[in-house]
Amino acid sequence: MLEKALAGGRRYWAWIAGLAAVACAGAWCYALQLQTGLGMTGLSRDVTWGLYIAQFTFFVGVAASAVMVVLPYYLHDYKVFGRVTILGEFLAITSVVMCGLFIFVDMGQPSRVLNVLRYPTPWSMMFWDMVALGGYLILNVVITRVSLEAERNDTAPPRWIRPVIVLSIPWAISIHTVTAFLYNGLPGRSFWLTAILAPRFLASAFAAGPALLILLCLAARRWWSLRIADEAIRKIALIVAYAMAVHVFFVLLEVFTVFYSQVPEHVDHFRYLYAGLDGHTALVPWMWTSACLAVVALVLLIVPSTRTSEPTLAGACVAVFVSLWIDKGLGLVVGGFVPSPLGAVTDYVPTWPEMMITAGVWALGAIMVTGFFKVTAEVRAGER
Amino acid sequence: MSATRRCFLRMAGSAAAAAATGAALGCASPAAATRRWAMAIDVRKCLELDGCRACIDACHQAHNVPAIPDRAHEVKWIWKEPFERTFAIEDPDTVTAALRGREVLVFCNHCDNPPCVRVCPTQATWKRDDGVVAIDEHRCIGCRYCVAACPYGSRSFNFVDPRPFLVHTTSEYPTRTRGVVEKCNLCEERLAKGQPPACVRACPGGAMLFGDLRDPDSEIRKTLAARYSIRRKPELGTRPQVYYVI
Amino acid sequence: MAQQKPDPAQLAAVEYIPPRRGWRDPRVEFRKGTYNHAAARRHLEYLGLPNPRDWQPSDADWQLPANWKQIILDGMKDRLERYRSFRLFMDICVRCGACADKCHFYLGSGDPKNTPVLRAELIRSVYRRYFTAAGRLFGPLAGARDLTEDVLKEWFYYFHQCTECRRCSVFCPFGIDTAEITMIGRELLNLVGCNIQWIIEPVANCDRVGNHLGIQPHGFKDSLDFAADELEELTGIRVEIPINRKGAEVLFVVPSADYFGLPHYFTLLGYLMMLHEAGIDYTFSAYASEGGNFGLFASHEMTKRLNAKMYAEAKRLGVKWILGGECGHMWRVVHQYMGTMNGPADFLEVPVSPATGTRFDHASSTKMLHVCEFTADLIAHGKLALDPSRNDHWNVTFHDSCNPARGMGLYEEPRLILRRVLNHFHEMPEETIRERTLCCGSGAGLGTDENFEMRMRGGRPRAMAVNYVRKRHGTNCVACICAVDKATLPPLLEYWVPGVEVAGVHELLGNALVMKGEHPRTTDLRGEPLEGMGGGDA
Amino acid sequence: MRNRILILAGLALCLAALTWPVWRALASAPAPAPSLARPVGATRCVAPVGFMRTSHMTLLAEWRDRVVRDGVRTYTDADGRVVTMSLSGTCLRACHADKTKFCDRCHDYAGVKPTCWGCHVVPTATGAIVSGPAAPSRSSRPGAAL
Amino acid sequence: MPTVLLIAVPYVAAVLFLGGLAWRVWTWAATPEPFRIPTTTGQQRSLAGIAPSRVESPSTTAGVVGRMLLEGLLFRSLFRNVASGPTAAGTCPDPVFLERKALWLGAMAFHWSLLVIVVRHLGLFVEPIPRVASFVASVDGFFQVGSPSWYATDVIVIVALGYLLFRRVRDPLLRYLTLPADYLALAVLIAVVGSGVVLRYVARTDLIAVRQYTLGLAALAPTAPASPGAGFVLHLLSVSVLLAILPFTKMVHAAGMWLSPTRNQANDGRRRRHVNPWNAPAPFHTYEEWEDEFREKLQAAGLPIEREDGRFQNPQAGGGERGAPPAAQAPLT
Repeated sequence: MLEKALAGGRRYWAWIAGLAAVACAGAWCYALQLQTGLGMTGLSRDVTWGLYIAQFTFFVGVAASAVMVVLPYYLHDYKVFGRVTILGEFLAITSVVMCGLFIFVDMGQPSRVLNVLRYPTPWSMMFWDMVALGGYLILNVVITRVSLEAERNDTAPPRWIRPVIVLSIPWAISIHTVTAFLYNGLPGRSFWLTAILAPRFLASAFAAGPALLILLCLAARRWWSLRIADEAIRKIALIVAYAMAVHVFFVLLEVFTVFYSQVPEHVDHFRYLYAGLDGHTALVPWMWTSACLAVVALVLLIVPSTRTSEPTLAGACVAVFVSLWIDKGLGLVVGGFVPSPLGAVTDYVPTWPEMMITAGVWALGAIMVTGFFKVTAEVRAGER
Repeated sequence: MSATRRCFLRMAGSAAAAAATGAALGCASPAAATRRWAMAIDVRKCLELDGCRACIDACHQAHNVPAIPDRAHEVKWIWKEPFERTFAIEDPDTVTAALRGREVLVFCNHCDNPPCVRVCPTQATWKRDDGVVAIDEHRCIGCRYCVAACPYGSRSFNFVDPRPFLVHTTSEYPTRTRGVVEKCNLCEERLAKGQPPACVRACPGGAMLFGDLRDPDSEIRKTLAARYSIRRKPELGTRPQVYYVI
Repeated sequence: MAQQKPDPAQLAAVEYIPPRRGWRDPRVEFRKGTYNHAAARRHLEYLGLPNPRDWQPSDADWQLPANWKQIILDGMKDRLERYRSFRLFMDICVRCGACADKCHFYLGSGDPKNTPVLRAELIRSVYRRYFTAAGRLFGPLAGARDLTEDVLKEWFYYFHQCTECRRCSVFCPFGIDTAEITMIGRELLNLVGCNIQWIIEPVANCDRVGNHLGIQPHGFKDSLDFAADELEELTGIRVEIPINRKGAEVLFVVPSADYFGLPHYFTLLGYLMMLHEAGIDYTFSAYASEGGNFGLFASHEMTKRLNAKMYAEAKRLGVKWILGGECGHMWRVVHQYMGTMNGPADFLEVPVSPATGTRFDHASSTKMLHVCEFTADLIAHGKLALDPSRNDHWNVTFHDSCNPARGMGLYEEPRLILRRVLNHFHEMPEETIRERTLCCGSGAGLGTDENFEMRMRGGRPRAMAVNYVRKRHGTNCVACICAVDKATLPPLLEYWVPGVEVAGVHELLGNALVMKGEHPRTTDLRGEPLEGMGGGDA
Repeated sequence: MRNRILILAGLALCLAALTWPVWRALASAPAPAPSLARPVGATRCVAPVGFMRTSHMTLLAEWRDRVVRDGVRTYTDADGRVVTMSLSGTCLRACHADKTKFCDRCHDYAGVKPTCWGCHVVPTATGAIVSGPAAPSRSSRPGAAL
Repeated sequence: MPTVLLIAVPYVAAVLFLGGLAWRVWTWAATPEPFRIPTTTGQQRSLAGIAPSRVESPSTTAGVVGRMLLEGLLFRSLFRNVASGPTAAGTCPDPVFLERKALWLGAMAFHWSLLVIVVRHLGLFVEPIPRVASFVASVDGFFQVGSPSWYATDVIVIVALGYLLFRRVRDPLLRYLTLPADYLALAVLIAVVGSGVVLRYVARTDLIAVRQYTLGLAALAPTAPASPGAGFVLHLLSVSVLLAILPFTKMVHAAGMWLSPTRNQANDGRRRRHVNPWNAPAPFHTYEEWEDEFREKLQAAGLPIEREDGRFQNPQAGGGERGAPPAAQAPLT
């Protein structure tokens, strides 16, 4: 089956080659980072996690969001999702691999990462995150392989796969919950020290992931005539609408708690993000962009006519994705570090090599997802 | 796990190599673990020595701590912070004039309940029986989770190779390689030799008190019992073991 | 030879458990239905082949020449020195087993000696024993075996259970081609007079009369005249069918079954219509009236001997190039052997389509073109008016014949034609088409009635793939471009997948071809009425 | 035959590549084996020379873990001698004064690049590169200064 | 005695290896390729409107090179592997094909690891250590686990060899067709890898003495190390055995696969004539003989003939003399 991704026309290969070039550029920058250390990035003593970890966090969400198509299909027998579950799972595999890469490039001593396995530390959330993500990767690899093979042979998948798929549902929730625990178990970081972090992560994940899935489905429909029913896309759009609404609601809850209580340690982070602190306003335009896009997306998604028409839906999905990418991929991580425990306000601006490495991982992910979708499209084209 | 037992286990692990040549690895008795080291800073005494950096220099020299000019990549074990920031005082005007706008020494609190230790995925940082929060630089993978977890900003990460930034290099103590986290180790290498921490020894005004909290007769116990002291962010439950005697 | 047919359910229940005794034990049981009859004495005598005698494989005594062992070993030595493929394939197999379940005979029979690796090992073990140091020194430990009469019988049995389809060669990491080994194995058997009737008789016919069926010139002409009459009745157009005409531009050579067999015959009608419509100046030849080449299944020497007639006749008639019909192994020979064996064809010209002006550079040395290439070019240039709805009663799938697929790379040309002449076309599963196509199970001279059980076993994987499209798309016709397929797929499909017919690509083209000046068609080429026919996609 | 020439050229190339070390060695002078500087003061190592040659890295890793993780700082060798477990202090300064003439010679020869020196400081012949603050007296107990 | 062992054995092995390899390749090269018989796994180059498969069915030298590189470096053909699963009984169930990449993965892992290990060992035989050897070693040893730290390929090669052995033993069919010689090859490889791993991580030897010895071997002026240790002797012997038997066992596929005619020939049989050096003449039934035999019938059917009167040749020499004419009833093929 995999070889289907290795045969394609000129445009397919041009696209892959373009992505590969970006990935190579990223690899080159990483080699540079390997030699000079993380000092090459925009990270600092006060903001020790940045783009890499933020991307990791965001893509854990994308990975977890596969559950939004898997759950209705397998627990509620919602047949319409039958043809998209595997796409969601492929997206999950890609995202988990990207997560692993983002963690890897963030390591100060990457050659020692196996220490995490050599000295398993059950009281560290990072250990559990590794377990959760690793397990989720294995689950989805097994599930997609078995399901696609059954689909290709037009046979019923083996019966043992169903419990595995059902297991993958709570597992998906767990990966993002544990990832939230990475942050909200830290006593000194008041921005993250809130029990709503995990639900908020899940809500934003269930909006951003399916939004990306819709965009990918629309693209695959156009380029490879991958057959996906309109109804399936409309239902995913509905999920995005609800999840986005819940996400915005959760953010507003936070805003109320923080600003009504007026505990300075809590207020300062929000102030830094949305208004700037001590003259530092690096993230302010980004955060307002995110907020505006969220509102636009919500409107487009709530109004039935714009939700069901393809161009506006695509626009709404882009808005959701970008809004949440900023919110989670920039604001959440950086916002937690500024101001520092000692009150220092340090702006974080990623450097070019850092962005190239990030782009490289994105490119690798894009190659993977292209390959997976192509394989699926070809297997289904074989049915004719 | 006691040090003795750990030592024995490791012995067994290397038995094959050792047995091959008949080399026996000796195993000395571990340091006494019945102590609880702590530090008390007499803030007033410290402030009397205005602009004094004796403790900082002594520490940084003894431990090959680099002087990196770029604030973003700074590595520091002990340094001074404004009083109001250190103790999160909202309104500086209400602080007594003696402390207002002044700087106090900060360094690793060697917490009794250290969040940094809790989060480390490789047990590269841990709390020793004597209370020292130690780092095994050989095991650190540089994930910086501990840096995020420390509510006091006590940990530094080697963003760049520290060696070019060393003013003096001593071979008594290793430098660090880039990509690992470091912080004050309470001079555990000196404690092992029965010496007090370098900063304590270097302080010309006797502003830093170091001692064993489990020893009721120790000077630090007596001082803390006699005078009012505060700790940084006690509300976080980390139970810092650096006391600021006001 | 109407025999009691075995029950399909019984044949389908294959146990894939290797027998207890090791494969080096050469004993085989010549069970009825799984082997082919020996060649008749008179054919061997006519062809001048060694050791003609009356015998059958089931005999205990095969009446081998006294020095048979020396003959075989000398023959092996000779071939080891002449065929790099043979020597290399003897040396480099690692027995990884990737080929094992790629062979349709293994899939159908479960007999491990029908895996390509062990089939080659039958001869390889003898190679090791007599031609390698390791085999001489360590014997069985190095996988060596003495050459005994039982080994020879085993060769006979298993080298006539290989259709030389080359599917294993696609999956082998080193490209080891069992067809090469089977060919050499059969050559060696021929040296001591162990041949099968189904191969040697057509070879003798072809050598003497000009075609496998032994149809003499007047019979050939009658058949073509009859075809012209049929076409006139069908379309109202009288097509010219020249034979042995000197000065024609193109010599047209088709497998002889096309003008006598069914359903081959409908393909012939299709060719004739196409050639007429394209206005080609061509001629048949009664002397070279066979495209197929059963010599390929006997020996390289015989291949060359039969193939030589085509160029000789082309030269005599003074044509510019040669057009070849729908045939499988014919095209293996034309594409991979003909130029080498009987070329250079410097008396011919590079084929140029008179209708489209296309110069077929890919045949610039051999100067012979596949009719599908020619027709596809016509269609691509819009030279043929087509009405696919006339094929609406057919729901078609395409069976890639092994030789054009894996010995030529002819995949898209027939599909290009089919897609333009059909409204209902569905591919079989991808693992069973193109370079991975599954054999009909009767190629390489194995399509006999006495071999019925083995044929059905060998063809079962292909039938399963047909069954797949039949169940999903209601496929009722398998199109193919091989005379052996057309002869042996119908009984195979009737056995496993009743209700599926077999048709040549040019038959379907003939149905759809709107000829200039034709009267309205009422029937297809088979004489089935066009109106009111059901079928097609639901 | 073109084909045969191609194969034989390929074969020749392969054989040349496979025997490259021989050509290379014959063309240049043989590399002298590393000669190690003997320790100045000490006469015996903490373990037999044979063991140290093959397995010093495990001993050092052992020492490292014992010192860093267990807080054990002294080592008693087979002869009952007690030494401080310290790469820079004991191995280098006390015995093998010159790292370049001891560690590096073999490591360079064998192409082994240990990571030790990324952190551990090589003392110069005189002791430290630049000495830190004067060593405090050994008699003082922790806290005694307070 | 050990000196002889340590000096004579590797040289004998090297001579057998190089000589054997050269002899094998020479034998193959000396054997002609009579025909052009590529296995075509893709569309031929024919009509302008049909995209040819340039690598799978190459018509150019570049295509052939591409195909061979894919085969040699990425094991293209093995990558195709699927398991056919028509095991269900019943008249005609669906064909089922299951993806089977494990063999490909195992083979890739084993061969590439072996290559990396060989390149790493280059440093033992060349002074100064070639940059490629130290670079490969540094990448291979990137992850630091243990002291000395484990090379990734050491782990991978053990797992891969274990898998290759395991599948041979587990699958009944594979077990059935496996020769003792196949187990020998695996055993020798496992001995080489196993002794190497033991030598590096458990029963270590004096690397300096070893390198002096290996450099001496390369310079053709060897001196045996004084006390090499059993582990080293075992490693050396197993490597010697491997080298010595490689050209004479199936492991010679390393060289042979590049010569495989079904892969390294271009699919241009009709475009360019392939010359068979021994193209033996095959006497065939000529037109003249044929017309002589069927002249009357040809005339009766009104077909054109060359000679309306008389014969081409003396009936004594005619093809018809060779035997009785075969019966004209024959199969429809």
